[in-house]
Amino acid sequence: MALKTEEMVLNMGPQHPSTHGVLRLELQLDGEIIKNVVPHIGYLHRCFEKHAEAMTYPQVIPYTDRMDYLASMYNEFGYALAMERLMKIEVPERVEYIRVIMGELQRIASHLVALGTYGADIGAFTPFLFCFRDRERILHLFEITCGARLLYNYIWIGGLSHDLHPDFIRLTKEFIKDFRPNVKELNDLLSYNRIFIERTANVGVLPIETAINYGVSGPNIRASGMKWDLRKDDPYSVYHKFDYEIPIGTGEKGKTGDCWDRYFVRVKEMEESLKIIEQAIEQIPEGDVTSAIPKRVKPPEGQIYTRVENPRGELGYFIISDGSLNPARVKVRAPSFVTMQVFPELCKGFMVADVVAILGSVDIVLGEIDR
Amino acid sequence: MKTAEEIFNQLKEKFGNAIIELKTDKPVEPFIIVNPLEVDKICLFLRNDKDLQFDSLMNLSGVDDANGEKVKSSEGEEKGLETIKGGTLSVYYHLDSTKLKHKLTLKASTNREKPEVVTVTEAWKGADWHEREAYDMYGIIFLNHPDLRRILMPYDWEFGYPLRKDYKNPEFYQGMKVPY
Amino acid sequence: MYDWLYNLTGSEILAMFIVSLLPLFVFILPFALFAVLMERKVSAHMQDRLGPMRTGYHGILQTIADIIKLLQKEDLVPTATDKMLFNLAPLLAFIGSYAAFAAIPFSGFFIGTQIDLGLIFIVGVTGLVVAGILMAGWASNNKYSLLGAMRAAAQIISYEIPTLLIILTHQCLFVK
Amino acid sequence: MGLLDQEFTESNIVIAKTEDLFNWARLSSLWQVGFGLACCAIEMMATSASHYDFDRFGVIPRPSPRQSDVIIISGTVTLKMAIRVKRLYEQMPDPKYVISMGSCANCGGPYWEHGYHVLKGVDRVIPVDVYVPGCPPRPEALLEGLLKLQEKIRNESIVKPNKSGFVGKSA
Repeated sequence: MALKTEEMVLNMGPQHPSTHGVLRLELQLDGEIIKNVVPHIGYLHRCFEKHAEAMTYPQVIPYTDRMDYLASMYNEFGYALAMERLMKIEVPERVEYIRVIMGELQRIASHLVALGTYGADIGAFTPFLFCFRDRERILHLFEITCGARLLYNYIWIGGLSHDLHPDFIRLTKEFIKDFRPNVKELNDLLSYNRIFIERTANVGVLPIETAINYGVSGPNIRASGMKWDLRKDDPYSVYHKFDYEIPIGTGEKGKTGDCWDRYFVRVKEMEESLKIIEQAIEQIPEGDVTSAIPKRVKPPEGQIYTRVENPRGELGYFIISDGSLNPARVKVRAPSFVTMQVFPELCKGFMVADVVAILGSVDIVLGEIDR
Repeated sequence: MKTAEEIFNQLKEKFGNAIIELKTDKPVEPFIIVNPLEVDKICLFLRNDKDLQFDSLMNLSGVDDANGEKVKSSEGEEKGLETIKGGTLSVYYHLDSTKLKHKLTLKASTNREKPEVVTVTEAWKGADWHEREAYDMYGIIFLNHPDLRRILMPYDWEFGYPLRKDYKNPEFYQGMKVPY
Repeated sequence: MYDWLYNLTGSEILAMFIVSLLPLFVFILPFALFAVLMERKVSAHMQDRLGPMRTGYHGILQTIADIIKLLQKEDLVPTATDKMLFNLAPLLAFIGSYAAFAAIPFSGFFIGTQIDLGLIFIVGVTGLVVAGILMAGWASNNKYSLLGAMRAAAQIISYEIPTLLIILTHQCLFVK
Repeated sequence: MGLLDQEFTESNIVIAKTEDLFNWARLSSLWQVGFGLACCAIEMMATSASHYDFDRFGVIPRPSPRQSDVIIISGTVTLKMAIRVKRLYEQMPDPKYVISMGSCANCGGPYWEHGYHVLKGVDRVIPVDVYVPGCPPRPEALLEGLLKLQEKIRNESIVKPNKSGFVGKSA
């Protein structure tokens, strides 16, 4: 008589050391193999869209910061870009350069958190602290410019709140000089570590067709081998003035599109961002950053959808204005929301411990998923 | 690389009256108004057609157009509660073709009392959660959707749909005071 | 040691009692205190930070503070658990690890038991720890602890087999 | 005065009453539940990283509430999450403390007016010992909050069982 076995449903609850925030995963287990994962989200739903309809246009910017709190500079960048296209505002050249510098610094800081917590999820606790030590230097750069460490309200519609700090350029150059050997140190410590490769190679492979069908974007789709980066494919701001490559997953340690590839694409992206910042610092023009900021933001009636390359993927703003001071509707297309949708596809057939590895590799932020 | 007019004409002679009109008056992006009960066939065609190839759904958002007339309810303890009668709730689809590099926006609007739109999940599986969120926030029912239930709000939230313009906060939820 | 204590105290039971407690209080507990503190301080310095600094000079009394705090903690026994097994499990885990010291000589003439099957005794007794862990997982009547206990037991057993092989080779080579 | 006298005037361990000993032990090894909600959790992680080390005060993040003494509510408590936060608080063994970090946990923060899904302050669900203002509070502010909590524990007394947190205006 065959042994009667039954599926066990296990809750990887809203409080779990490695769910990167408040996400509940309902794992349907057969022994230790995962049959299916049902994500439950909404534990951090902070009603951003309701606030956006109640606030005036410039007041919405601090709320965009709090959506993806690891890359808030880029959230503001997307929102300001959408508004400037809607109101046809011409932004001075210096503002564009500063926005690119700040955006790329924020990309490095966000990737550092992603890689650090990913190492901690797999069990290596020391890289987490090395990554945070480098991130503190970037936060110091942000702090001397706009006064805040994490949520800045720095990029306004039509310009910036403050100009760069006098010795911002010197400190950034020092940071770049010190940071390059640290990336190599992180590689030796974690990327080529035997146990790390064992845990992440050939785990959670994301094929390209499912990725496109689900609308995945950012490092996750580049790791699957598709060269898709909005900075090059849907250019905005002054990104066309710099030369940098788009790193894609090559399946060095296992199949392309596995956890190791997603991790390693982020490491290479940090180096590319360093290149962009270096070139941007050389070519930065002079000018007044607050000249094009309109006194009263009152866009014409209409709608616009704009997307930017957030460190996590394609961040889209769909703004409908009915000609009044408050937006009629602001819908945000969050990259982590879409990545979380494809997550059950990645986990089928793997062990419980691999769910932690896959969740760390797709790098989601709950503030952005639940908005 | 096709513009919105060419796509509109191509869709018009293929689907006839399911495609209602092309709006280009308001700034920035033109959009095509489609019949909400035939959106799935249109989207499948848009995805599979050789020279359109809209293979990725960028964004699907529910919108409360709030174009009904405002009615002040005067009876009982809900005095002065402003509800909107009539008017439409609409769903915007932003499509993008990664291969041919062109974009398209569709709009499907349904009436406010019984909002029903057909689901497009078999064209793009990515639409599943977006539609659940539109249902959760606006109450738009997506016909033959795999599992249509609330996604962001608690599953037992029976105080209506929060993002509608005439939404009212409940006083208590499971023993916790909601308003400030 | 034993006869010196016997002359001192005059009664066999008291002397035997003190002899069996000596290794615990002289070596094992102080070493545990020291090891935990060292692990926290050294791993902190490895991670470019300072580790406990506020208790005593440079955090020396940190483990003592931890222990006194843990003594004050409430002993939570969930209602749906099998009480007897739940309380027995940690005991078994401690017995398993502490009984192994009986067969280890602390000095030329000071040893717990003079049995010549010492090695097998040690390996056998440490097997109790696995039983303790599984008992804890099963007694708390909870999916997560059951899964956790099974994975912990699997890990311990998978390490035990290589250690046994090493002990076996060691025995075959060096037995006189 | 001599080294020895100076040594004794401070209330060090030798002459302190047992109460001070227990309080000193309890306050110098506060184990925190490794549990973060939103942006404040990132600042809490930065506090436990090497630049502003939490471990200097004996605070280690513990994965489960069963082994921890202080729970730092770092982030926005939504209605859906409030039920879980309450259960987490109840699962912690007894001498337990709560630090409410960030204005979202204190009073709903920037979401107080239109946040239909946000709980306006975690003290509506669990008793809070120390409120840390800021959005997000700087790591130094969180450290100062921890020192405030340590001060509070230092003055606690075993004799009369002090309710370890005042019950806020609960619903």
